[in-house]
Amino acid sequence: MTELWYVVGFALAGVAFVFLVIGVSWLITHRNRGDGHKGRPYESGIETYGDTWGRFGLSFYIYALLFVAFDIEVVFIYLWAISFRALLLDGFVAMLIFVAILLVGLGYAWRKGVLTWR
Amino acid sequence: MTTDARTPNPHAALDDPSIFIEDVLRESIVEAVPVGRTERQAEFYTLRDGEMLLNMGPQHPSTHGVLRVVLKIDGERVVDIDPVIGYLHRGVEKLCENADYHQAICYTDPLEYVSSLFCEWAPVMAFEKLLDVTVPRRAEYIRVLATELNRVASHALTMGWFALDLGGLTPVLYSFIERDEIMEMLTALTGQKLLFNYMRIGGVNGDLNHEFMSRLGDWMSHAARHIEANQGLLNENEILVRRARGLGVLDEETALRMAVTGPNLRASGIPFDVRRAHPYSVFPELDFDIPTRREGDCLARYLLRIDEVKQSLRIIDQCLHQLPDGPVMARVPRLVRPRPGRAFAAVEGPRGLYAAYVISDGTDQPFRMRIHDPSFVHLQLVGLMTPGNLVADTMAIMASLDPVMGGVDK
Amino acid sequence: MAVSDRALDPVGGSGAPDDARAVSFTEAATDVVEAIVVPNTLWTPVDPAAYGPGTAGLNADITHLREFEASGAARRDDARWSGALEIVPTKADYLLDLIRANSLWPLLSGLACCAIEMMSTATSRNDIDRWGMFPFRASPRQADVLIVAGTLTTKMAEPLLRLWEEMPEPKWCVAMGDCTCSGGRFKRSYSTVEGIDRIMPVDVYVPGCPPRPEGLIFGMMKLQKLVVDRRGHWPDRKVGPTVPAGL
Amino acid sequence: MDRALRARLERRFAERLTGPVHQRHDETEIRIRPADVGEVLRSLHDEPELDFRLLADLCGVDTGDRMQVVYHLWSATTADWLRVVADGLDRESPRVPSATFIWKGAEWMEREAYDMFGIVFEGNRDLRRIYMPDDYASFPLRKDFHLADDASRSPGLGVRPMEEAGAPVDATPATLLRRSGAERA
Repeated sequence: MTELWYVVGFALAGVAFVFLVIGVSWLITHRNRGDGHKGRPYESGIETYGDTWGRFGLSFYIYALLFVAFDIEVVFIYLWAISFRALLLDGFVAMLIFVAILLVGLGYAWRKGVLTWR
Repeated sequence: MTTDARTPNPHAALDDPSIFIEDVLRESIVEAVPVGRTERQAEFYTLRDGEMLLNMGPQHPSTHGVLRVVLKIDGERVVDIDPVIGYLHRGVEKLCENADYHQAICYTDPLEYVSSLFCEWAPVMAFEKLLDVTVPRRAEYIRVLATELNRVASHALTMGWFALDLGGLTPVLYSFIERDEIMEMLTALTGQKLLFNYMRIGGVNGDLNHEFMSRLGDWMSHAARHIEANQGLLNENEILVRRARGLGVLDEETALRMAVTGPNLRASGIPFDVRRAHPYSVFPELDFDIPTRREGDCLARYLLRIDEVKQSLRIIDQCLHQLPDGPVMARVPRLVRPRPGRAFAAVEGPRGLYAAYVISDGTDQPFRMRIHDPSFVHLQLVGLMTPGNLVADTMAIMASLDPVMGGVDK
Repeated sequence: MAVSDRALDPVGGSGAPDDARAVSFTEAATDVVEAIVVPNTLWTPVDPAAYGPGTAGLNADITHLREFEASGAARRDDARWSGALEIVPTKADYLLDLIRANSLWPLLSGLACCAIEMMSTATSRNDIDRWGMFPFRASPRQADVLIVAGTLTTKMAEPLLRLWEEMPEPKWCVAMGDCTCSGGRFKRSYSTVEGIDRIMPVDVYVPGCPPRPEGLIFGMMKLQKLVVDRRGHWPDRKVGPTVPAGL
Repeated sequence: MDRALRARLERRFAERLTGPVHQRHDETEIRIRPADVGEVLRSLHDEPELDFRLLADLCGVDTGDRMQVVYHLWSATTADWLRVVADGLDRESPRVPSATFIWKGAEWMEREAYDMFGIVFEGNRDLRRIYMPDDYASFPLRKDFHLADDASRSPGLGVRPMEEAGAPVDATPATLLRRSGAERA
């Protein structure tokens, strides 16, 4: 039963942390809005030319996909690294297989020429 | 061409709840792309679909000073580029027309502020031609010694900024150590840290002193070793070499057509160096060679500057050994009134041919003082070399051309 | 060194300069030096006709900070509630000033020769990272201090002003170099703004052409003292140009 | 002071020179009409015995009553700098053919001459202001554009202290012409 309290405690702490930080910063920061320029988009000091809500190329999307894939991999490795001492050899081999599979994915992407910017 | 964006925003301050945030921001996003008055402007500011105009504006980590570059980009690829300068235009030529001949040196000093001894030497040499003054040999040797030191300091900075623009943060610290040591040495000689104001019409301000000689001795002992260490840090660095090789290639014919001079020209294979092509001062007596490379890409320009530093060390060594005795200042009247006439004097600066063209009309103020700065001409190469590369490569190309905005904007 | 306008100092009276005494929080900073005003009889500003009639040589959209301060909209730095709770921001600022003073992040922007000296101040020989000022933030949204280093020209005045306004409060401005403080050796040119305090508020003036890194470091320490001595009195800071009258 | 260069120039451009070839120290100066700029520069650049391949500098000059455009060239065949002066542009609408068809690098130097003097270079693809903001009304380096406190308006009686208290003496047209008159025509 106590495990349940741990989970609830962690959830509450997470939510409280987020709102605490935003609340305190809203409480003590300045409300000086400045004149029209404060809200203007920053482009090294010059007005932006044309409409900056334009469409972006496909290659950005592919890069984002690759990044997400390998970022999630890092999350799993991180969890594994914490309990590495308890997992002994079989845990190590399991992680090697996991990483190998992902490297195959990277190799495929590399061979397909996705990494060179088009 | 004052667009409506110039008038202050008619809306009340942003916190007026009645205004929905999107409206104000959309209102402020300016549709007013500048109207194309000249042929080049019209061609640049017509956007095909998928293209976007991006400002790498006057305040940007990688533009060396206040250079603004308008990029027309399609995703990550740069389609076209239009450098906009003038953000540091201080009107030096007009000020020199209202200043005495001695004071004109003060105005030209902060032009190419990274190598300010060269910015003094060109006008001073032009005034000496107008006055037909012969500078004593000791002063000429001290001038060559001081300017070569300034060249080493300037090239050290260039190497640091080149690595910084390619992403390396620590080489800047190494290059500033080297540069600060030389600056302290030149401060001991001239009395000022960055804008030396050391050269006078007819010679130099003061003779060599012990403080300068001892610091020079210490520095010369470990200068070659430091350069080797800095090179080891950068030359074999795989990232820098792969990014810089083959980027922004400048062939011989285009370099001559674009009136390029200095390291950027010599990196394309043409051994034009004003010290050899049009010898001035005591350079005919000094023996040094002009390093040239054939590839003409960013890496060649970077490596060429390291070779030039080695040549400068050789020149400094020879100057110290052949330093004659004698006065350091010729007899020049306090009130300088040269004959009516014109004089053109060119000096080989760290960035190229730095020249001063002076017209005098017999009064004590120059009638017209024209300063030719090499970086001003080299910035046109950015518009030539960047289209087709990625956005990140524009920094590498601009860093390899190494513009100094004080000289570009005069 | 720190020529700050009378209006900046909430507590009047000019006590003895207290550099010798340790910084104590109890009594206000009273070493405000009377601004030395030299009436300008030598020259009119830049050729007035160049920027169109009636703008006294300065572009219309560089001087809008003066109108913005006159319009009073800048003064509304109040909290969303009133009464007892209103003291929260000022008391918080009172505490946070110490933290702000020791982590002043400058904006990565240099105009001319002083920028090289500013870089030299930031690198390892004389290092301002020792006082927490190192990360030169590239975007004004993350910067605290705007160190203006170099000659300000009329073409660059508008971008510089935009950068200044896009910086979040509390923000300070250090004018580094003679050209920035008062136009310097290019004062009589047709295209320079004679001193940035004609268009924006300046807290610390660092003279020198270029000022040695030690000079800039001394200026930044004066700024730290200014921040700590201000003790949270933010609402009445000047928003518009702080040029002494008559210059 | 390269006598051979002087002879070659006089032989090659006998009828196009509007004045004698001046030589002093290490500079040689020839003066041509603005209309001949394109043809003279082309022959200086292309002919092998002249071979002036490098354009060192291009600048505008306002001599009070007329305008000039000055080109400085370098060649391996001579030890001198060659200065080509396109003289006689009238002040109201100075026009001269552009040098960008030989040296594309002259584009920005011509833009600067246009920005500072108003000299229009026909054939330059991109002739707009380079230093001053686009809506700037006047051309700063012309002789009729005076700085706020213009010491040059006062006759150069000696080394005048720049910052003399009191109003500066206004430039009478006479002082302007006296200065330009002193300069060799």
